[in-house]
Amino acid sequence: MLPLMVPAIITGLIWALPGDPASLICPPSRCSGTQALAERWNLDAGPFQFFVGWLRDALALNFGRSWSAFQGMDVGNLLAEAIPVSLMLVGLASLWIFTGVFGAATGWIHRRLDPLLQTSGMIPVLVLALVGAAIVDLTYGFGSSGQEGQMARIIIGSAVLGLADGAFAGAVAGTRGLFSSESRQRYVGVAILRGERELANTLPNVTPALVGQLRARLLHLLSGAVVVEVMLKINGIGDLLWAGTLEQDFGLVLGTATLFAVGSALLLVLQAMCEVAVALHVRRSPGVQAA
Amino acid sequence: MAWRRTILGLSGLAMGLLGTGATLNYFEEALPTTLNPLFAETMVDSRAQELVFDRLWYRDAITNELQSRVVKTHQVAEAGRAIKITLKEGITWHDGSSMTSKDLCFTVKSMLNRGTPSVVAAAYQEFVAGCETQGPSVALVRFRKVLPKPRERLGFHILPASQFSSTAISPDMEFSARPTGTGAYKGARTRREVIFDAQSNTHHSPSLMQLQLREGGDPLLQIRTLEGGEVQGIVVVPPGSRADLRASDEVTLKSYDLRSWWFIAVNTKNPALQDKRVRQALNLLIDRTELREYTIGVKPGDRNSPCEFISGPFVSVSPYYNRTIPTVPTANRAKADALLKAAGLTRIGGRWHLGEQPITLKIGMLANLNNEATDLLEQVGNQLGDAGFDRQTSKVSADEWSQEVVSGQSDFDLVIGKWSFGLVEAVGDLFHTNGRKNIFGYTDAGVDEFLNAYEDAVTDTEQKDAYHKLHARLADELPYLFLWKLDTKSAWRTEVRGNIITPYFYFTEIDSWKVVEN
Amino acid sequence: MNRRTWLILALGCLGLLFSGAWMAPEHLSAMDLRLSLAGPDLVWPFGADVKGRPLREYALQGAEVVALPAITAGLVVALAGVFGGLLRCVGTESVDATIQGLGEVMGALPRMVVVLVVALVIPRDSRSLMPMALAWAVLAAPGAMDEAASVAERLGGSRFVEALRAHGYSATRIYLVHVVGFNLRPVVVRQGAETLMQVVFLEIALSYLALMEGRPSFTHPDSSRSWADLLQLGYKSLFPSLRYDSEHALWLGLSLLGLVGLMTVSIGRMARAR
Amino acid sequence: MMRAAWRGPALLLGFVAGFGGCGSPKDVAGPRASEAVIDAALLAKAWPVRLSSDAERAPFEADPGWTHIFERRYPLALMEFNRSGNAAGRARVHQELAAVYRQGALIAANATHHVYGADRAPTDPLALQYIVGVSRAMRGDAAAAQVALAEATLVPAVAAQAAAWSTWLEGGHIWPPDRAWLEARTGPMGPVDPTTQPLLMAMPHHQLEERTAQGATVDANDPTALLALSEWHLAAARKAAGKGAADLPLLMNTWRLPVESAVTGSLGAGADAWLFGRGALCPEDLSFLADVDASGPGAVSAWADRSPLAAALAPAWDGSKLNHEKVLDQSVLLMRQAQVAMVQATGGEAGFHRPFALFVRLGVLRAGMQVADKAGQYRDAGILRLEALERMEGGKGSVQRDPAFALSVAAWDAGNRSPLRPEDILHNLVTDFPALAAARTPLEALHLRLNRHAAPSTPVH
Repeated sequence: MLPLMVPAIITGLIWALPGDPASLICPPSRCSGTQALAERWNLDAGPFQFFVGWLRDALALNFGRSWSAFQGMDVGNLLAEAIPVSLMLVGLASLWIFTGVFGAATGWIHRRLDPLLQTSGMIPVLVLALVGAAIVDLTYGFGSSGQEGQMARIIIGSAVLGLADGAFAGAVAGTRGLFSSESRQRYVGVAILRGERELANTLPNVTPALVGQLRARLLHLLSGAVVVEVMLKINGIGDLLWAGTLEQDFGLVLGTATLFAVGSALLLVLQAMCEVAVALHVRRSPGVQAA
Repeated sequence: MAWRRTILGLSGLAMGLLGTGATLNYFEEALPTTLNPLFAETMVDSRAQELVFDRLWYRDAITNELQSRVVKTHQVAEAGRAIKITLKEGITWHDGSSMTSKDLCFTVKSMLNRGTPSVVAAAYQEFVAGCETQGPSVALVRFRKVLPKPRERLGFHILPASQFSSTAISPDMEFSARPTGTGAYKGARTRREVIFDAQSNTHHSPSLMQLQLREGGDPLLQIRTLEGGEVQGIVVVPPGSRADLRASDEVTLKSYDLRSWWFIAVNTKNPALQDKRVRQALNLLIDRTELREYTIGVKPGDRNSPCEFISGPFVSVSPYYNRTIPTVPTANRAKADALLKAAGLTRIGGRWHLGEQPITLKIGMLANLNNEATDLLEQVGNQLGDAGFDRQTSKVSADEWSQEVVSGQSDFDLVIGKWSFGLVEAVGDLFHTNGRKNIFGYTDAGVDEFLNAYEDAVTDTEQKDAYHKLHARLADELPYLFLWKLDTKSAWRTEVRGNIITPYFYFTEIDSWKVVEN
Repeated sequence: MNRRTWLILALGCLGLLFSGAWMAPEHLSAMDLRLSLAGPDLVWPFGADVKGRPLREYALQGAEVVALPAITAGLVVALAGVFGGLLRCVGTESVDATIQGLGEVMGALPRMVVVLVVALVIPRDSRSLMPMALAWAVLAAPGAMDEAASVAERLGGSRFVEALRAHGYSATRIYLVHVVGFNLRPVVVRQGAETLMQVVFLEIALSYLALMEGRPSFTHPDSSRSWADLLQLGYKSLFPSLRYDSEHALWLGLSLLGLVGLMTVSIGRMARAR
Repeated sequence: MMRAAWRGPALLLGFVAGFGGCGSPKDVAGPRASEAVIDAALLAKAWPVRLSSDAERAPFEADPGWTHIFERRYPLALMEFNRSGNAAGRARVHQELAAVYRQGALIAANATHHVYGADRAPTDPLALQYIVGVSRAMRGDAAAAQVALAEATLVPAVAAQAAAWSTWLEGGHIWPPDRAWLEARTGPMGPVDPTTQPLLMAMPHHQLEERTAQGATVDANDPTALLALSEWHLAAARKAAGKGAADLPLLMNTWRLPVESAVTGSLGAGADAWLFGRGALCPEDLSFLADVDASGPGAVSAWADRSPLAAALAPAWDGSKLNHEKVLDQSVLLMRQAQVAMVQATGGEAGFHRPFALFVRLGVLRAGMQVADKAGQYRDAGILRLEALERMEGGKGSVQRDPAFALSVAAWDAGNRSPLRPEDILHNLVTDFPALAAARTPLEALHLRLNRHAAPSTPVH
C-alpha cells in the first residue's frame, strides 16, 4: 500500500498549498500565463485526475519532468542516475553493518570493545557528515563536485552512514544480544555436549530475528542516506528528494518519494522471504555431524 | 549537406582526439534556472544562453559594430515594415541538422504565439507582426510599424523548429535543460553543473573544448580556489575580495559592463507605509554611507569607489538619471522623526506606533546578494531598529524571490534587491500598475502617466524628459528606497587569453577565448 | 563516578544552556570593523566575528534557538517510552501490534525530509525549531516505545504486575514506582537525552545547510545566529591556504557541541539503574 | 606595503597611499625572475628604472607637486608648483590639461556627428547642424562640415557662429584655429597665466527646441569651447616651459584631433619632467610613437635598437601585422623585467616599484595599440586600447589613471557609437574637470537615440 499512499498524500499536498500549482513550474516573473502549462500537466482538472494520470504514466516508467529544481530534466533519467549512487552509498555503509553482525555472531569482535563502540555510536550522523563535507570541499575545491569528488564523497559518506548514530555499534550489540540469549537455551547446551558447534544450532533459530534487525538497520541507513547525501552533496536519490522538497518541485518529489516507499516495501518482502526460507530449512531439520 | 556534416563531425572528433582545446572551469553566482532563452530570468541565465545560441544580430564587444553570425544579407522591405533576411548556408544545429529560414520563422511565430508564456517574447510581440519563409534560406520578418533601424531591434536568439512539436513553447520542456542551438557550445545542465561542449560549425570555431559552470558559494573559497588554479574564473567578484586579486600576478580583474542598481522596495499596501511621509522618513533613516562601509567595505572618501549612491531607478551615469534629485548619503534622524509624527505615528517607549500598535517591519533580502554585500539585511534592520522600528529580517531564496516577491505575492514590508540592465533601461515593468515585476503591486497615477509618456514619446528627448520626471516622482513617492549602483568585476587567471567580455551578454566573443600555459 | 556527580554535571549543563538562552540578545551588537576576527584577548571571552561582533552573542542566541525545543523533544520521547513500557505491562497485544506497525511506517520515512516538509509548511514569521523538534520526536518515539516495551518484557510484562498485585501493591505504586521509576527510568531517560542531543545537532545541520546554500534559515529568524554559524565561521581556520584566522570560533562551536554531548551522557548516567 | 615604502620620503608615501590603498604587505606582488624581453641597457633608459635610484628621484621627491602629478590631481599640483615656483611642473600640468580637453572635444565631436549627423532625425532642431558642422570639421571632414554649417546659417541663433567657422574652414588655415579666434567664439577665458586656470563658459551653450508638437528642449554644447580650453592650457604650458616649449608639439602629438597633422622630432633637455608618470619611458619612445604616426608601423623595426617600447613590440611585429596577443604578453614580461631591474638598482623591493612598473606595461600596450591602428588592425588596436584602460585602473585609487588616455578611449568608443563606457569614464572625470560636461551632453543624446532603436530587454536580477 505504501507505494500508492505516498504519491496520493503528495498529490493532496499540491492542492493543499496556496496558489496556482502551475505557477510553481513557471512563476509570473518569467511567464505571462500558465493556463497551457496547467493543461499539459493535468493540473487543471483537480487532484484525482492528476493522481490517476501520474500513476498511469509512472506504471509505464514515465515519471514526467522536473518542475523547478532541475527544470526540464526527465525525472526518470534523474532517478536512473541517482539509484546506483544511492545503492553504492547504502551498499558500502551496509558492509559496516554486516561486518558488525558477522563479527558479533562469530565473536571476532570482543565484548570488551562494546563500551567503546557504544560511545562512538553516540556521534550523530549530522556531525560526522558536517566534518566529511568540510574535508571534501576543501580537499577537492572545484573538483569536489566532479567525478573524483563524488567518489570521495560516497566513500566518506558510507563511512559516516555506517558508523554514526550507532549503526555499527547497534549491529554488534543487537546481534550479540540475540545470540547470547539464544545460547542460554537448553537445547544449545545439549548440542554442545553432543559435540555440535554452537553457531550451527543457534543460527537457524535467531535468523528470523536477525533478519528483522537487519531490515530495520537497512531502513535506518536508507533514511540516514538523505542526510548524508544532502550534507555531502552526493548525487543520490535522497539529495534529489531534498532538492525537490526544498523547491516544491512536485514533479521530482512524486517520483523520488514513491521510490523510497517502494524501497522500504521491498525490504519488508525480502524479510518475509528470508523468514519463509529459514522456516523451510528448519523444517528439513538438517542433520548435524557428530564430532 | 550530409558530407558537410560528416566533415564537421570528423573535425570535431579530431579536435577532441588531438586535445588541442582546453577545459575552462568557472564559478557563477548560481546555476542557470533555464537554458531556454525565452525564459531567461537572471543574468546567469542570459550569460549561459549566450554560449548555446546565436542572436540574429549582435554588437561586437570591441568595435560595437552591428554584426550577425547567421545572416548573409538583409534588405528592408515593404517600405520599412518588414526586413528580408537571407541566412548563411552551412550553419548546423548541435544535432547536425541545417539551420534554415524555417527555424527563423518558427522562432518568430513562437514568440508571437500566446501559448508561449514568455515575458521575453512579450516585448517582441509589441512590434513584430509575423514571419514568412521565401525559400530555404530566405525569410521575411514583418513589423507592426515602420522601424527605422530594424536590425538593431532584432536581437533574439534563434530556436530550432525540429526540437518542438508546436510554436507554443513552455519552460518545462527538456529543451530548458539540454537545448539545441547553433552557438559555439552545446549546453547540458546536470545536477550540480552545466557542461558546455564545443561544437564545430561554419560560423564558430571555439578554441576551448569544454566549459564547466558551477555555483560559486562561499566567496572566500571561490577566491582561494581561483588562486590555487583549480578554477580559471569567477564571473562576479564581491568588492571585498577585489583588493586581494588585484595584487595577484596570477589573476586579472576584468570589468563587466552591467548597469545594476540596488534598492529596498517598500510595501505601500502596509497601513503604516501607505503614507509617503513614512516612506520618506525611512529613506532618511537609512545611513547609506555606513551601510556601504559595513557591507561592501567602501570607506568614506575612497577614490574610485565601486559603489555610488543613487536617488532614482537608474545608474547615475545614465542619461535617464535626473541629476537634480540629490542622493541621501547619511541619515537625518530629526527630519525623519518630524515626518513620522506628521504622518500620525507616535513614539511610545522608543518604538514607533500606528495607533496603539507598535510597527514591526518584515524585511526580506534576496539571499545571494549577501555575497556582494555581507550582512546588508542585518545592517538595514539595525538602522531601522535604532530608529525605533521593530523588525523581523529574513533572507529570501531565489525560488521564493521568483515565486512570490517579484510577482507581488510576498507579505514583506521591505524587500532588498538588485536589478540589472543593458543598454535599454526601461523600468515600466517595475513601477507601472500593470508591470510584470511590480514587487508590491505599487500603483500611482502620476508614475503611470510618466511611464506611458515614455512609451508614447515621439523623440528620444521626450523619452528622457519623461524618465527624468519619473525619477523625480519616484524619489518623492518612494515605492523603492534607492541605494546604490555597484560595479561588477570578473576575475580570470592570466592563462586565460583572448577573454573579451561583452557588456551584459558576457560570452558573445567566446570563440576568441583560450587557455595557454604561462 | 557515582550518580550524584553525574546529576550535578547534568544540572550544570542544563543550567548553562537555559541561562544562555535566557540571556540571549534579540539582535547582535553593532558592527565594529576594527575588531574583525579579534581573539578573546580583545573581545572577551570568546572573540569576535569578521564584522567585529562578539561571538558570545552567537553562543547565547544559538542556545536560545535549541534549548526549549530540544528539551521538549526529549521529554516527548521519554514519555512515549514510558507509555510503550506501560502498555507492554498492561499486556494488550492489539496495541502492541499497532505500535509495531506505526514503528514500521515511521522507520520507512526519511526523517530529514519529513523535518524539511515541516520546516517548509511553517509560515516564515513563526519560523522556529520547535515544530521540527516535535516532528523529530514523533519519528523517534516508536523506537523508544519499542525499546521500553522490550525492557518491560524482560521484566515479565503483565506477569510482573500480577506478582506485585499479589503482594498487595496499589496500581499507582506498581506502575509509577516499580515499573517506571525502578525499571523503565534508565532507558527512557537515556532515550530522551539522546533525542535532546539529536535535536541540537539537527538544528546545526539544517542551519549549516541553509548557510552553505545561501538560503534563509529553517530553524530560526535570520536576525539571530545558530551554533552552525560558529562552525561555518570557524572551520575555515583548519585550512591554512584560506588564511582565515577564525579558530576561536571553531573552538567555541566545538566546545558547545561537547557541552551538549556531556549533558546527554551525564543525564543518561544519572538515571542508570543501581 | 607601508613597511616597504617606509624607506622613501613623503613622496613615496604619497605614491603608496595613492596607488595602493590596500595596505597589506601581500598587496606588493614581488617581481618574478623572468627572461629579458629587451636589452637591459635599453631598459635602463626608462624613467621607472632610472628614477628607482634615490638620487635620481630626489628632485621629484623634493616637490610635492610631482606627487599630485603622479596621482593626476592637477589643481593641487599647480598649487604646489606655484608655491615652489617650479616652471617645468606648471608646464606639465597645463600640457596634460590641454590633452584632457582636446580629447574631450573629440568625444563631443564624435558623439555629435553620430547622433545629429548620421542618425539625424527630422524632429532635431536645425540649429544643431552648427554643432554637427564644427564636429565634422574636428573629425577632418571639411566638406561635410560645410554642408551642415550652411544649413545652420539659416538659424539666427547660431548663424553668426556657423558663418565664422565656415569662413575659417574656407580659408584653408592650418589647424587648430588661433586661440583668440576660438575665444571670440566661446567667450573670454582670461589672460594666459600659467599660475591660474581659465574661466569656463556657462553650460549648456545652447537650448534648442525640437521640431515637434511638444517642442521639447534639447541642451547642446559647442565642442569649440573644449578646443579653446585646450588651446588656452597649451598657451599656458608654452609660457611656463620657456625653452622647453619646443617639446610641446611632440608631447601633444598623441592627443591631437584627427584633423591635425602628425609631428615628429625628439625631446630636448629636461625630458624627465615631461615623462615622469607617463607610458612613454624615455625620449626615444616619444620619437618612436611620433614616427609611427607619421610613417606607419614600419617604425617598430627602425626604432627597436633605441626605444624600449619599440624593442618590446619588435617580436610581435612581422613586418606586415602586429600580433596583439604577443603584445599583451610582452607588456607583462617587460613590466616584470623592469621590476627586477628596479630591485637590482635599489638593492631591495620598495612600495613604489610596482606602480612605477605598471607604467612600463601601459606603455607597451599603448604603443602596440598605436602600431596596430596604423597597420589597419582596428579591432586588435581596440583590444589593446581596452586592456590598457583596464590595467590603468590597477590599484585602488588608480594613481595610474591617465585622464587624457581614458578620454581618448571614450572618444574612440563614441566614434564607434558605443556610449556606455564613455559615459562611465566621463562620469568619473567630470568632477575633476567640470568643463567636460560639454562632451557629456552629445554622448547622452547618442545613448538615448541608440536606446530607442535597441532590441527590447527586461530587468533581471
